[in-house]
Amino acid sequence: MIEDIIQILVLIGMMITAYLSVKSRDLMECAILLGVFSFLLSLEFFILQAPDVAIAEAGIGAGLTTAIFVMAVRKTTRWEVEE
Amino acid sequence: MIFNLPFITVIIVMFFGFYAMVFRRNLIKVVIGLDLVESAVNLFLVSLGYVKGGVAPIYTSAPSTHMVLPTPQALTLTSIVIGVATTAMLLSFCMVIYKHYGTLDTRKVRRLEE
Amino acid sequence: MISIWLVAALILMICIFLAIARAVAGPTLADRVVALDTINTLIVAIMIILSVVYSEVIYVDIAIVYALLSFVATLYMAKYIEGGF
Amino acid sequence: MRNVLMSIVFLILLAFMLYVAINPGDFGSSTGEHFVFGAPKFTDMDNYFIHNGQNQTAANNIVTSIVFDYRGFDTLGEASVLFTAVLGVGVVLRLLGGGRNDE
Amino acid sequence: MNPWDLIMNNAPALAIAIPLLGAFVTPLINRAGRKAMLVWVIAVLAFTEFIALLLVYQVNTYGIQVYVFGANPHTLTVPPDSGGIPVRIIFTIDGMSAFTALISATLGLVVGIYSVGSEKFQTAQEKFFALLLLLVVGMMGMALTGDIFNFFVFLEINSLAAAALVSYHLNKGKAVEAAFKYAVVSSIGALMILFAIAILYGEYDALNMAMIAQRMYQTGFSTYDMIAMTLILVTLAMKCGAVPMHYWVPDGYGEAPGGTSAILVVASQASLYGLFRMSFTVFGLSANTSSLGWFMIILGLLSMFIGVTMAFLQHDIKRLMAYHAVSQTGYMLLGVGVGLATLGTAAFNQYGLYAMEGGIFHIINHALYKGLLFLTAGAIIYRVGTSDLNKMGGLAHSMKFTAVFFLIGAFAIAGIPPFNGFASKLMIYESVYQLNPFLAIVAAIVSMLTLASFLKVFHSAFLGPKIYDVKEVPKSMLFAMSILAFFIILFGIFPNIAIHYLVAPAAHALANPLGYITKVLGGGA
Amino acid sequence: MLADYLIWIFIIIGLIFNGLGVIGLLRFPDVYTRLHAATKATTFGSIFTSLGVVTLAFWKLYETGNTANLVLSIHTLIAIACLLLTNPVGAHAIARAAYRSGVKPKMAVVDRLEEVNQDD
Amino acid sequence: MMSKIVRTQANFLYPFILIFGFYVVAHGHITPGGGFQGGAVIATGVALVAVAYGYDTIKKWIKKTHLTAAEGIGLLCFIITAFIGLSTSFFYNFLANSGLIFGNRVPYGINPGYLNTAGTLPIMNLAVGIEVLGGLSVIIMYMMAYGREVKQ
Repeated sequence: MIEDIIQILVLIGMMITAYLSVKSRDLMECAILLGVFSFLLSLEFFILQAPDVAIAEAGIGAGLTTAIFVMAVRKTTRWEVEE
Repeated sequence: MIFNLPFITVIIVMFFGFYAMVFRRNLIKVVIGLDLVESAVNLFLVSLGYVKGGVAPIYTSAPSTHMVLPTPQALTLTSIVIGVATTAMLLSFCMVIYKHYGTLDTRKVRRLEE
Repeated sequence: MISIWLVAALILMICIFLAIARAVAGPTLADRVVALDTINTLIVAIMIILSVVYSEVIYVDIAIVYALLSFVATLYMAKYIEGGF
Repeated sequence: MRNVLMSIVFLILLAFMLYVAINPGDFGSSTGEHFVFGAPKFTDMDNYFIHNGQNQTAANNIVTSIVFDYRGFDTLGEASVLFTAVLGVGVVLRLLGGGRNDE
Repeated sequence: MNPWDLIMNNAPALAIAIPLLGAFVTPLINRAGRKAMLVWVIAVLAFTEFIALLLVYQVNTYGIQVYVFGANPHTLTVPPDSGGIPVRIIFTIDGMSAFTALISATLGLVVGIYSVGSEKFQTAQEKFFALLLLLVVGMMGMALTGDIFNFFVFLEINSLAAAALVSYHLNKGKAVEAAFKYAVVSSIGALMILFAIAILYGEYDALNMAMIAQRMYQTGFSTYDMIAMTLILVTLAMKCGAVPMHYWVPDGYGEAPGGTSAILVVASQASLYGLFRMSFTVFGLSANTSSLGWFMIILGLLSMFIGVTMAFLQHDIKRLMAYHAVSQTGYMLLGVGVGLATLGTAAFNQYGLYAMEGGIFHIINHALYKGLLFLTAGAIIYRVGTSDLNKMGGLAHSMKFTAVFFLIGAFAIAGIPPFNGFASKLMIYESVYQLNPFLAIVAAIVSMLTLASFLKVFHSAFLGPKIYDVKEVPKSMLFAMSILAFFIILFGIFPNIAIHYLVAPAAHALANPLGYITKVLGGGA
Repeated sequence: MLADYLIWIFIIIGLIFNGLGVIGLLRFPDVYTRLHAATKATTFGSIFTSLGVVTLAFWKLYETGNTANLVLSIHTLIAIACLLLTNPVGAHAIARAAYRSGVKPKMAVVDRLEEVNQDD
Repeated sequence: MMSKIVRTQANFLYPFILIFGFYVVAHGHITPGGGFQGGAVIATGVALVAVAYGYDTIKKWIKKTHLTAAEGIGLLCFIITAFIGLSTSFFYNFLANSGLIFGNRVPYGINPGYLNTAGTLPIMNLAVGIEVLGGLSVIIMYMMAYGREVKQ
């Protein structure tokens, strides 16, 4: 029962962060929210009994992809719509 | 109903991704949308293999056969690595495009190309 | 005995939601990064607790990987704020 | 105008897919209750892996034995996808700071 | 075990493994110098071509070949203790697979030879050639595999390698923008295919194409199959450049370096192969093949007509050829679509099979002459430095061989008799006319428009006063073009060679999904 | 039964600190105070919940002698060490970055760092 | 280059991440993890050092060519391991249950690491680990390097 509630909360958090990361105009905010999305996805994999995938998602999705996004935003522009 | 929530999440996240890819004009936003779609597909695969009350497919304690299905997890591993490869390549494209055009807006890029 | 762990995980999950609120609302970038950092810590705690719930020893490895790697993401964010690279 | 049209198409698709996700139909009818979803009418391939994976490949982790043994060729392909991406990044970023200055 | 037996037994695996090994070694071997790297790459491509020929020989001699990765022995598709299911990755090579693999390997070899000359002054050449090898791997893998997830992986290799190749000449960001578009389209398509694979997996717990087809036939065609089929077919139609989803084609082909556009044509034909394979083998038993066939026919008609109309508006030589590629893809879809629409009826033996043979023959013809045309376009750009038709002129004075090759290609694409385009187009007209005369009329009109368009190009690029004082292109490029020209004339004069050894086995293999399933699963179905 | 009480105490301490930290994150006025509340308190709280796990593992090891619990406790201790090592440094990096990027403390009256920098 | 605290911490943490990454790689067939995950962990360690010291310092220590070479060599090991089984079939696990090196059976249950098991799997894990380490690190390095000359 409580497990289900935890899982539901994780999923709702994923939906919220996905929506906000699409909606926001600040690409850094998008990157951060995408990071949060990735963390929650990793937790969801953990709950779904997939430890291999959870490690991969934690390492690649949460660590490296965020870093790559931050670097790409650094080398380009921070705001989605200029002027 | 409540056990379908992973699948509803998959659909909703996937459509957010599509929304970002189709309606947003920033190239990095497109990549973000792609990332979201890919995460949604990964979640779909993993939750497809979930067995209620099952344990991870690793023989640690007594030989239990009540395990979650292992194949989707293997496929998801492949898919995750492919996803990070694609993301890295697309972002490097973005960097080069910004270098040459000074903008990431797709419409402006197209206009500058003429 | 199991239920206390689950309740603890639930409460931590609610805490994560509050932190997400800060990550969304935060006026400056630094606020969001602080929220991200907090979420990392809380998720590590949840993972450790859940590995007790599932009574799978090896799941703690994920928490370790997580604690190590989310730090790197935080550092990249901080370096961005600082104006580095 | 185009945006409105696209939005409508999107919403219809979303509604359809949500309907499918909420009502799995015969997707899980036969063996039902202990699967969250899916409940493949067939589970024989996964059962084969679970029962024989440890004997045949001598690895405790069935996922690893699938990734590197039963479907090892996929892994080779995936590694070459990563290789391709690295080559692609190298090709694209080769002019500024990427190639000549360091090598 | 002597080496010859080893090669004979493991030919399907070697067809993938050798170019892959070559690609991995290429950046390392570049340390020993450019010459060594080039020799290595050409040797690997030649060996791949040899293996592809061997595969065609094996299929024609011994029937459908299977190769199971990691099994003992390598033909053991179904382990005895598994209860009749294939558990490992299986390569299944029938006529159509071998046909596509042969085209991929041939064009790979030709473009490899061509690029030795045309990319002489670029930096990071070892990356270019490694990517070329990987692209060949992707196409061969898509053609040979019998496993649906493996298909996805090779599709992904194909897309990423093609995108990286498109961006190779950075060209003030234009090429990179085209590559970005191509990569996004391919990735989203691949993700949709993965989604469809997940649905199919969730329903049938199988990843082998034959197994999925058999189980789908047993349990009936459900809504989920419908969703999966739509996703897969639409995506593959997008990847091969059929009309409603063709917007990436001109950018991608137009910005690709030198002769690489030629191999991109084959890359999209590998997607076309995937489209045929999925619709015939996987869904062909259960779904309504008639409506699927009409779907293909309509796509084909739209592609033919809109492609050739758009081509008239272009003044960039490569973009123009790219639109013609869209238009020619329509012929293949039309021919095979007629076959699919009549599959299982009496009309199939009457003219359906003939139409399919025409469509499949057109695949190889298109690869040859569109490859030749793109190579000549690359040669022009290599010497002149621009791709704008309005700025060209008088090139026939100095680049005589290129002009001749261009004429051969142009006549072939327009379907003038002594060249190979005529043979396949005639087959398509004759058979399609029996299904519906309107289709044949449209095809004939499109063919004439194509001729007009290419005459315009020839006039503006090669005729007229001498503007540029240029030399003929390097010998390696001429050699590559002459190979293709030779095959165009050969297949034009003796079409029976191609039809007997390549096309007819392919058409029969596609039309007989039960044979495929029986070979993999060993009886039953 | 001592272990049970100990676990309860650890968990409750951990939860209280985590909750307080998150509330501080929500309610405090500027970056530095939020950082102070969030990182310090949640690190402390997470360590305490993890200590509860360690206690449970040791207790089970003592009761059943199953070595799996030893592995659990060791790995949890490693995780605690990771948290202890990474979190303060992350907080330091964020604070420094925020200061350098020009975010001012909201209600501070003295800014010693600025004075020091001016002296240089 | 970040502050001294971060650099010291990176110095301290980097060997730890390295060891942990190799643990994940080497125990891939016993505990969760494997070549990809471990490689990603080690690559993140490289990213940590890179972000702590800045690109100008790090490029003297880690050459991109070395990382590319590591990637190629890892892939070569992987495909050669697959080639050795060719007399039976490509990717044949010729070592499993053979009693040779890596040829033992894993016993059930939690164990401190019976690494001498699972046939070619540990070799492939290691090869893929090296490959992923090289590939992801070199992506990070390329992206950090890009566009630096313009700013100065």
